[in-house]
Amino acid sequence: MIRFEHVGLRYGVGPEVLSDIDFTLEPGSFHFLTGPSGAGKTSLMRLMYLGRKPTRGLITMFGKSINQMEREQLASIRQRIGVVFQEFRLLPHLSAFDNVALPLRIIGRPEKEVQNNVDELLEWVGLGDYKRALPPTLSGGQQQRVAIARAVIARPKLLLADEPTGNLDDEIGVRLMNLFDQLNRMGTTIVVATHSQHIMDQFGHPRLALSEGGLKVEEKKHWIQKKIEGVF
Amino acid sequence: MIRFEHVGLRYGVGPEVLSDIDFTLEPGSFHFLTGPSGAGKTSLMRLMYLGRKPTRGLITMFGKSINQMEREQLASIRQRIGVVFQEFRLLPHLSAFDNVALPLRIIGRPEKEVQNNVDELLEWVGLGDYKRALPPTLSGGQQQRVAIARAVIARPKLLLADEPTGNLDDEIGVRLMNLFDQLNRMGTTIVVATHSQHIMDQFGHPRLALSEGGLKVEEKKHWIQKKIEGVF
Amino acid sequence: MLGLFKKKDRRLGSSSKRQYDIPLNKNDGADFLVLLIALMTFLAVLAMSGSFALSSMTKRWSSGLENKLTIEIPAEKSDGSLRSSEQIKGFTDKVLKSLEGNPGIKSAVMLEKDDIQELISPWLGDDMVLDDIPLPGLVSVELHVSTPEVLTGLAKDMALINDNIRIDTHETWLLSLLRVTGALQYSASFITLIIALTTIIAVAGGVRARMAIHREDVELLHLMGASDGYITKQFQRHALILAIKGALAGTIAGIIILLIINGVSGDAEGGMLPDMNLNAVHIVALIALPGFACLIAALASRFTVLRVLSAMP
Amino acid sequence: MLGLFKKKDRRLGSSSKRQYDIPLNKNDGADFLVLLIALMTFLAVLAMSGSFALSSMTKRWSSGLENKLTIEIPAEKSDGSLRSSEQIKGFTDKVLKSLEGNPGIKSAVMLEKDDIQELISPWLGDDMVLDDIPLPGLVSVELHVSTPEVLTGLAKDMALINDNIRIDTHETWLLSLLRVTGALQYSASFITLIIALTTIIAVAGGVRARMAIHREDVELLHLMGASDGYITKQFQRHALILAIKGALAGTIAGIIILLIINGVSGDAEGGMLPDMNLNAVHIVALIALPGFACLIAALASRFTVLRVLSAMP
Ligand SMILES: Nc1ncnc2c1ncn2[C@@H]1O[C@H](COP(=O)(O)OP(=O)(O)OP(=O)(O)O)[C@@H](O)[C@H]1O
Ligand SMILES: Nc1ncnc2c1ncn2[C@@H]1O[C@H](COP(=O)(O)OP(=O)(O)OP(=O)(O)O)[C@@H](O)[C@H]1O
Ligand SMILES: [Mg+2]
Ligand SMILES: [Mg+2]
Repeated sequence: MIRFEHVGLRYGVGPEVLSDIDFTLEPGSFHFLTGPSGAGKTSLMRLMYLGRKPTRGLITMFGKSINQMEREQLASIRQRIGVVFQEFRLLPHLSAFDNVALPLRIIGRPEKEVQNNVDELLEWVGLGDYKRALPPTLSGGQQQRVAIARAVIARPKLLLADEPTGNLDDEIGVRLMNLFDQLNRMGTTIVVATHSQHIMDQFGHPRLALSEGGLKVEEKKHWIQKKIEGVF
Repeated sequence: MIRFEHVGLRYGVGPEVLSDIDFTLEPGSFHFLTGPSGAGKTSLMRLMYLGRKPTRGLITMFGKSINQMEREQLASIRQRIGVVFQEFRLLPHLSAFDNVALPLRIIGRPEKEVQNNVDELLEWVGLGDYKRALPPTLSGGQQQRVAIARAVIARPKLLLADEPTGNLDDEIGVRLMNLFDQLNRMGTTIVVATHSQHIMDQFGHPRLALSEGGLKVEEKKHWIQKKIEGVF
Repeated sequence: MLGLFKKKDRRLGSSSKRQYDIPLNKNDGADFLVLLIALMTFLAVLAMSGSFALSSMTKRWSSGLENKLTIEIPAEKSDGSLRSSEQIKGFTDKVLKSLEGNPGIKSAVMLEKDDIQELISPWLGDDMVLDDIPLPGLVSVELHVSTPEVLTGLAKDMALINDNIRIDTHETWLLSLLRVTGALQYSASFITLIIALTTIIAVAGGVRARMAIHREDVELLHLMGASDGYITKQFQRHALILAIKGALAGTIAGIIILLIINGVSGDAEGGMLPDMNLNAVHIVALIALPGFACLIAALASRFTVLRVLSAMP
Repeated sequence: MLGLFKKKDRRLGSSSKRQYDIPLNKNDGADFLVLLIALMTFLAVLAMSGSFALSSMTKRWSSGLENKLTIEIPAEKSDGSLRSSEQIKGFTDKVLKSLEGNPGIKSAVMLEKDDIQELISPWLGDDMVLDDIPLPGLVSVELHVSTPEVLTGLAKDMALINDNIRIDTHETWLLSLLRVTGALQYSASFITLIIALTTIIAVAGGVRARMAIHREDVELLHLMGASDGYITKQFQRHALILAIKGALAGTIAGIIILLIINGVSGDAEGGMLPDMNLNAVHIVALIALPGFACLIAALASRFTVLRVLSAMP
């Protein structure tokens, strides 16, 4: 699904934010991405959703190197990726409904299907009463739920969620993590960046741990081991 | 410090988001504000930092009803309130330094004092290397730390923090909560809105619990009681 | 052209360490506003000087060429028979008398034989003797101003004396020309006015648009306890700097174009600029124009910001 | 004025259920752009019709009044002595011959005694006998066009024959007037050009400024896999609607002003509009103008968006 080889990223003339990142995500996998604030989680996600090109190294997505892809091909890859941005990035002049409907409309689904799917999903995330509301009139948690709904509406092959429950209370946070789990079981590859030890502990997925520009993949067994060691 | 009497708030022609809010915060108190997403935490804060007038009821701040205040008086009250906004609201074209320095400059402190204080505080929140960075180039957690630094730099009499640790890892989150505690001990009245049960448990301050438009004040003893009941 | 002012602005900006909390000096759309003001000033300068030039052209034409006319009492009647010189003299006297009572007339002189001889000498030579030739009566008239009204009045008066009397204005068609330039001049002033109005609207609109971008920043400053004056000052100062840049650029460009036009119309006696340069009022007006644009910009920004602020509690 | 179009736009907008992902139809600055385009079109209409009016004025003047002149071989030499009629005839022939070879001359006719008699009859009466008077030689010349160059050339040719020969252009001062109107016309075209250029810059700037506001939205759509065409189309369509509004308003306003000016300059024979209205080329140009403004707006928006998009990976 995704393979990073010796990938490095720097912004402008600054230091390398990510260096020598090497990992492979199998289709249908579910990983947490963790690391202290400023470690580069969002930057790594940015590379994965093709929001930036790496300054060095090779990224292979959906079996093809992104350097060899045409502009149209990149667009069609992006259509298969759902992203929950850390800062939501909703279109402020579009209603919650239209925001969530956007991915379906971009890929040209019939309006009837759009209506049904979007209505259902908004109900499900608890925003049935806020379909016509504009994002600036929504609370932080409501906006975050719109952002999550928008990311999953088109059943993406790859879902990247950056701190998706930071503004949500535990109850609805767990509910949405369960939604991700469900999508994962239906074949979506998922990466969730999070600070919450609580959530990572509750859902025992393998972790990509970022620190000082480098990435360490901690498989499930590995960190359970660490946790047990910590407890005793 | 703050007294709400029968306060109600509605946005435009919508339903009442807050209704019949009654509470008093003593000077030097520290409260958590909690409630599910969309309960009205941010709205209540908005009333407290004078970002909106209530649609009904009486708000008394610093011993005076806000309805009877002149425009200049309102401005001087605002200068004594520090706010951490849920969505940060940094000025995107000002450096981290200038963002944090803003409250001091508004009240006209000498530039030398501004330099020293801001430098020190930015070091303290771990952003010593990012003084000249513009907010859009900072990570989510870094932005949140700038927002917190800006809220506390002028040693406000009242500090309102809306979800101030949502983008921070536990370590730095606890560190900042300790900063709030320290300010509180020096006399600042503090209200922190949060979803995090974890943080509320760790710092045992009384809670203002919002639900369905109403507010319930849960003093320390009360919720410890509840917790104990829950455990057994 | 706008680049010229960049360095200066930066110098202005560094006089105090920190000028703006609101990122107004960042270039998102500022150049656009400068260009707009420059354009308006430019057009206003052109329209204004066009109006001035037309005004002085009209004045010169009507004074130099137009205020003279000749009234002729023909030597023969309409039926073909000749008038005696006594008859002609009688009519001439009547004409002179009628002209004396007309306030629009500056002077009226009967042409004597010598004058007539001079008049026709190019064709007939100086040595001709006119004694035995029946001469028409000619009265040379000078007017204070030659407006269509004065001329129509004069024609009526003459018709009362004899409908055979002719008025020769030398350049009748010039009158209609003057009417055209009058209309042109009127239009030029009108256009200047329209440009001034649209400048107000456009600058206010431009400031408002920039304001909309920074609305959240303004609200934030307000929430932090910044006074209305603190916020307004920043916008006003910014708008003023932009306006000064634009107005200067526009005025300079306008003056350059005027000089070029003047060069093209060259040493034509009827050139536009020579007259304009001399008139102090016009120069003052042209200098006032960029100042006016700046004033508009500063006020527009001030009131836009104040209106936005007044909506905040 | 702009309000007129609001309702129509809303109707356009509802033809399909959802027009824009990017909130372009929200009014943050759109009115401003409309006003700008309206203003530009308005000024362009005025400048263009001014240019047209000047052009036809110049044409009429130079054709009607200017193309005729008289060449005079005086009856007396510069020292005062008289020329014999044979001498005068000789010079006249030389002048005619020289004129025949000049391509700028349409016709040249020697005035015979009868013609001269007619010329001076108003002063001397019809019955005068000119036989024993030394008459000057007069050649009436018609030019194809009377430009300063033709006239200077002619003066040189005449000086070669005899420096006593005079050229009488009837209205010498009209020549310099023509030079002025020529310069004015030149300026009007020049101003039209400048307005067109600044329209391009201003509209592109305006679109770019709006683009800057929506940059993040554009990036978001791009990140969601929207094709460049999908995004560009929205901006282009939006810019086009704004431009159509603005251009129509500007053209209509311009035409109204022209009609008013025409009304003021009224029934003056030298009025501006009557000539303009008749010329099909001019009408086409005036109609093309708003179309041109719309084209500029659409293209400016298209290329601005494409340039922003091309910077995204
Ligand atoms: N656009 C940018 N330009 C320059 N530097 C940037 C940019 N975006 C991020 N950075 C820098 O790169 C580093 C990593 O940022 P990133 O946002 O990836 O961190 P993060 O792991 O997501 O942190 P957080 O948990 O706080 O969101 C930070 O030091 C940040 O300042
Ligand atoms: N500007 C506004 N206009 C209209 N409605 C608003 C506005 N701001 C908030 N609301 C509504 O008021 C209700 C309370 O919002 P508020 O932001 O106060 O919730 P909150 O408790 O802060 O939620 P969260 O934990 O998700 O941040 C929500 O239903 C929201 O849609
Ligand atoms: Mg991040
Ligand atoms: Mg909130």
